[in-house]
Amino acid sequence: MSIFIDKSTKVLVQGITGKEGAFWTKHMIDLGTDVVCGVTPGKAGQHVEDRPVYNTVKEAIIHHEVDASMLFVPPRLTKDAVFEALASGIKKIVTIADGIPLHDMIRIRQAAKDYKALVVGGNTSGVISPEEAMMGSFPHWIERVYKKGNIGVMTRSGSLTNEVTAMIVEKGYGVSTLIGVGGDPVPGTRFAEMLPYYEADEETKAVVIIGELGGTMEEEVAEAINKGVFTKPLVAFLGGRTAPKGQKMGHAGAIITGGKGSVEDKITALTKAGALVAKRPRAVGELLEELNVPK
Amino acid sequence: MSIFIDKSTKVLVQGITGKEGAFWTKHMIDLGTDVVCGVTPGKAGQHVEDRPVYNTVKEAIIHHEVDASMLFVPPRLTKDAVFEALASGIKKIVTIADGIPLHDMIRIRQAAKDYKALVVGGNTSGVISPEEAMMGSFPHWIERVYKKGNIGVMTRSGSLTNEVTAMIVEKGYGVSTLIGVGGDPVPGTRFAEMLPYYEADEETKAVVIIGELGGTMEEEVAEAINKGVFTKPLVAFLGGRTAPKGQKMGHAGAIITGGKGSVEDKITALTKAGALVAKRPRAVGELLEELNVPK
Amino acid sequence: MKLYEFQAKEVFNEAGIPIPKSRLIQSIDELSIALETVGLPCVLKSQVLSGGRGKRGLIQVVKTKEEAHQEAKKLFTHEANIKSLLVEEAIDIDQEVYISITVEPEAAKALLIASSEGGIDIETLAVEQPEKIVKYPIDIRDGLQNFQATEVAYGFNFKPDITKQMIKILLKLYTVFKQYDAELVEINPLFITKQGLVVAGDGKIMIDDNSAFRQTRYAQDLSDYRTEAEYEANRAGIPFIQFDGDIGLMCAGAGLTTTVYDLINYEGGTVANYLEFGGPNYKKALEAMEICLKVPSKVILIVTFGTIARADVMAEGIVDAIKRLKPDRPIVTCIRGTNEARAVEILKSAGLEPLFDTEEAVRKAVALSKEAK
Amino acid sequence: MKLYEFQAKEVFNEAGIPIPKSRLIQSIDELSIALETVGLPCVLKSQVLSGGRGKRGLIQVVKTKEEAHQEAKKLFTHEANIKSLLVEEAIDIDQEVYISITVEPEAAKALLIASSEGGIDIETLAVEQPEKIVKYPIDIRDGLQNFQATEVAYGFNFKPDITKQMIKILLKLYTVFKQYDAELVEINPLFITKQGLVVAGDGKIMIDDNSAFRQTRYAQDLSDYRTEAEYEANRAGIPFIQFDGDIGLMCAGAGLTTTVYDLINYEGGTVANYLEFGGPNYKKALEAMEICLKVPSKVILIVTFGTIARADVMAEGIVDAIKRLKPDRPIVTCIRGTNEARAVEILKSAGLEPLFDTEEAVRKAVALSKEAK
Repeated sequence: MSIFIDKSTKVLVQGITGKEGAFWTKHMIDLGTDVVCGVTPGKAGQHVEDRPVYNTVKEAIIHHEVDASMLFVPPRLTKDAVFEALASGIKKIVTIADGIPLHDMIRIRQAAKDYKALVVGGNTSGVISPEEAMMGSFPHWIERVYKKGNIGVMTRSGSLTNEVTAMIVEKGYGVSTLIGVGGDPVPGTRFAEMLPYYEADEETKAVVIIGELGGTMEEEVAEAINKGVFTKPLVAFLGGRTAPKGQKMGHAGAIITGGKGSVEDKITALTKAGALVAKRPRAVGELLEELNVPK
Repeated sequence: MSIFIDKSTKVLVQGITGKEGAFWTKHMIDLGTDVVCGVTPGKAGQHVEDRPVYNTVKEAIIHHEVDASMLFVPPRLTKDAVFEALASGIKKIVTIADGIPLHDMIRIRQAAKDYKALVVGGNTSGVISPEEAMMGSFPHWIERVYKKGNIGVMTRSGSLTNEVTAMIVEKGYGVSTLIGVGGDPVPGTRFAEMLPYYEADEETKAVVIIGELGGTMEEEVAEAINKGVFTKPLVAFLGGRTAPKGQKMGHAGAIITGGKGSVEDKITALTKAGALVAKRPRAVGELLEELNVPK
Repeated sequence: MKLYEFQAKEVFNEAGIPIPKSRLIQSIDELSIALETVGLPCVLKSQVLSGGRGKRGLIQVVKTKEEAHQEAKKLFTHEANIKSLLVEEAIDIDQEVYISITVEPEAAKALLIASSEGGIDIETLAVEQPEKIVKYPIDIRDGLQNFQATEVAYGFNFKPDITKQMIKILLKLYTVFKQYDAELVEINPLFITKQGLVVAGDGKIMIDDNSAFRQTRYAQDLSDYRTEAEYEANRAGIPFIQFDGDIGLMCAGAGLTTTVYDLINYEGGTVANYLEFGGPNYKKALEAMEICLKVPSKVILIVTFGTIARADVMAEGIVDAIKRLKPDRPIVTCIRGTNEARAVEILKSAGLEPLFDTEEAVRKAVALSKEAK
Repeated sequence: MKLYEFQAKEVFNEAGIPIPKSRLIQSIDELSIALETVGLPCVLKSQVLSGGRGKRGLIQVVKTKEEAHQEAKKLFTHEANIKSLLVEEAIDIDQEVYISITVEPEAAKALLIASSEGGIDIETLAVEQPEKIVKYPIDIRDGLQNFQATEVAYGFNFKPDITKQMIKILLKLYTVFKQYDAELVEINPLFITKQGLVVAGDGKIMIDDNSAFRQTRYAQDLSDYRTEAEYEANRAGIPFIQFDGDIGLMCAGAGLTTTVYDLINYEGGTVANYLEFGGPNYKKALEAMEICLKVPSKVILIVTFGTIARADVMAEGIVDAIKRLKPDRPIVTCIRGTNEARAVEILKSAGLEPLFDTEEAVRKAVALSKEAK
């Protein structure tokens, strides 16, 4: 099983006729994703992988039932494309765009809240439920990473996700749904917001989060565990334990977190909440075994 | 009885230390209004009519329970003052400012909807429940207009309200609550939105609306009657039956209303819905009698 | 405040909305240079604020220099008091589109209105085939968004190239709406030329008067007032409209004034002018009466029911004005409201007969106006 | 992108936020004129992007011309590579306040942060007395509203006149935040002078790099790079940081790089540089290795796990770079991901021993770096 997307999720692709859009649409379909149609203004009447293309989302949803929208849209146009999907009532949106302006992302996340929708991204590979469906640009053909199973994975990173997930798979586990929330300072969806879905998903037996220095997403996860929102085993991997400290965000960053936000603080918060924190990527798989998570 | 305000409504006055604010605050209190405090930035610690003054609404509501806010604030600052009241959770706001910018009024009305609040005004004398309470700048001392009774009055006009209400009082009736929605193209609250309150108020036996050329507020009242939202007797007075037609709003105005919006169209809509339309101010009182509205 | 066509087009041009090649002229002497810039055939468009210019003959297509001079001369001497002409290139029109942005008070949004069948018959279309007109509400916090303009533009089923121009024009029209605190921005017709270009054929911008303090670029233009009285009233900040009846009206409040106007008509009388003598003007009795006396009326009727505009202050002003101006016609007063007992005393002491009932006052004024004939 | 103090103050000044009288000088020759403008005593403030200038002695208060020349000379020859000094009037400080606006990612709002106890100890205050710091969320659709700035300003309990200045500064600071697509705008300290004026003592503006396309006024300033390698990397658009360890890192992705950095430390090794060899840079093997070779490292470790950044393309690039640049130190590769089988062939055919396990690769690199000592 999986969350967010599975074989039955009807996906619309915004920017389907572009080079990237067309390439990954093929791969999404190859993996089993039910891509029902696409949108590119001015290209109505064309087809991509036999899926009809419309000028606008509004037009597309007249002809198709749509559950989710996948955006292959440049960063500068992403806000507009997200707003278009939201205005059409679409509640699951994934954007892989790398370089979305910060203030645009604030509006995107704010609008997502208003519409009670989930916008995953940007600066991510998207969401994949191996052997079920994929929204994004995951190389599902890399077998030692994208193997179906019962571990939910959430990540802020790109390559590191492959590294860590490979270690999970090496131990004989697989992935239920992998969600890349993305590496931007303001991701559309945050770790803690997805935990209730993993909690409710019967097939997910444990969740792995791959975090980073900075921000408070890992602390929010610890809080969700403390509040009993998430009760399954959780293993975290956090890079940056030995990284030299930069003072990128002036005093404000330090003030917001009350001097916290370092990897050590994240580890403390997670450990206190009962989660396990892996020191090396390899240890993630080992800890899952120690927790007796079934394979 | 009355709606919107009565003796028990706790009123905060924004702009209480100004000339107009102080003058009308005295009159509101004289009429029985429970003015609990006031706000003028920089004047905290002062008193007006023995009521304490605070710098901000936020500060005021720490010390006082507040049900409603009365604004004596210049038109250019009205949007900010309304937003301040809304942000503090105040759900009834009256502004008498004449000259609020149109685009500001759109935002004010939009925000009022978001907060599920009522903003009455601008360009009005406000709201009065004779012998109970008053928010605004009504000369309650004019006995042949501001007499307590069982007729609800809603109006878009100023002097015409006195003219029409005097005719109601002349026939032995009085007013339960008089609401001046104001003469601006975008009033914060519209006739039809207040009808459910008059409908629910046991003491209000009939409602009189004093309308004008233009807009669709009178048609909305007819629709509310058609839908059964309002079932009590309703008498309308509309000025401008013989007025020369101006084409102020270009084609757009005519397009929006589908070529309607004239006084004749309003009369037709109201009459069809079962309301009575008075030709002269005097006829308003006469029609109430004809409808056997008790005095 | 309404802008002239040439001002609206100036604003459009700055915002990036294509307009035809044109030149504004204030006299016949400037016509030749204008024709050189614009070319022939061209259109002479009278710059007046009132509508229906085409039907009133105030827009002329000319093919030759001679014709241009002939028609321009006619227009500059037209009774409509035309101060300037916009000399504009003649466009090869393929289609006329309608677009405007205004305010939707109930929803508290801006409203984009568009139809692929624009031109002078748009209002008939609105009544007979309303489904051909798109009404698109816009949240003013975010403004008109690209995808929304895209939805509207593709709805027309134009060729892709026209659609792309249309999207840009819609977005720019919204920026004008916002930037100028507009009540209305309207392009009708918006031309699609035979060459495949989209160009604003006309332009209407109405700026919210309440925003005048932050919209200072175009001050109210006074050249369009028809009479000296209207001009004087505007200078004094007093709302004033002149008609051609017998009773000069000094009233307080638009609603009451309109009602008195109705009552005069019901009683068989006619109105000479409307003048706003209330609200902020209630202390301007002298200026108000001075303006009223410039209008050829047979009687002056004063009706007020003031609250902040105190009855006694108004009565005093009236009495003072009568003393100074010594009006040549009868005056009927019906002044009520705050301190009205005091007002009665003041008026009586000046030899006037104050009335209290609006209908009675109207009847008296109508009777006096007929006696005077 | 971070602006220099003098740039931030330029922006503040244009926005209407008061700044001290000051003059920017690029050499000692300009000092005399600057002193004439600014007066004495004054402050010499080194314009560098790194923080803690006060503690590092990069800010000097001077009382006489002689002292000014002496200290300016010292600063211009300081190892911190100072290109310019801001000569600024000395302020009679009564109080130091902290204000900033940044982003609150969870709530998706802007966040106004303010404290009446500003200055260099603000971070300590944040930990020890967080209640003394106000955090005020702002909806970016409406921006910071007047009443909100008023609430914050009155919260400080300053005198009314100071409060009024504070309100204006807060509102203007928000306009800067918005106009410059800022990640952060910060004034610390904001001085309240003994004369009762509120003046920005310092200024920090960080512009969102993703908004660079619409924030073109201040291009990335290159004068602040410490080494030639950093400068070259920036020119090539390759993220690069230089340290003083032994292992040169070419990695893909910030997360993986940070992890490899950790693993090297766990294994007792040290890092010579970090270089981003992934994402959009995965075809830039030649430039990447050229930069790495400029850094005095003992071994180069390449770790990738690419998806769109194809393993075979990266491997080809590496092999080509080795052929051309003939590196003087050993290279360890651990290149995985899309088409990794093909990558292995390519690397092997060039005589390299491709590894597949990150930890193994790290251990090998650390061992090689120690052997080389």
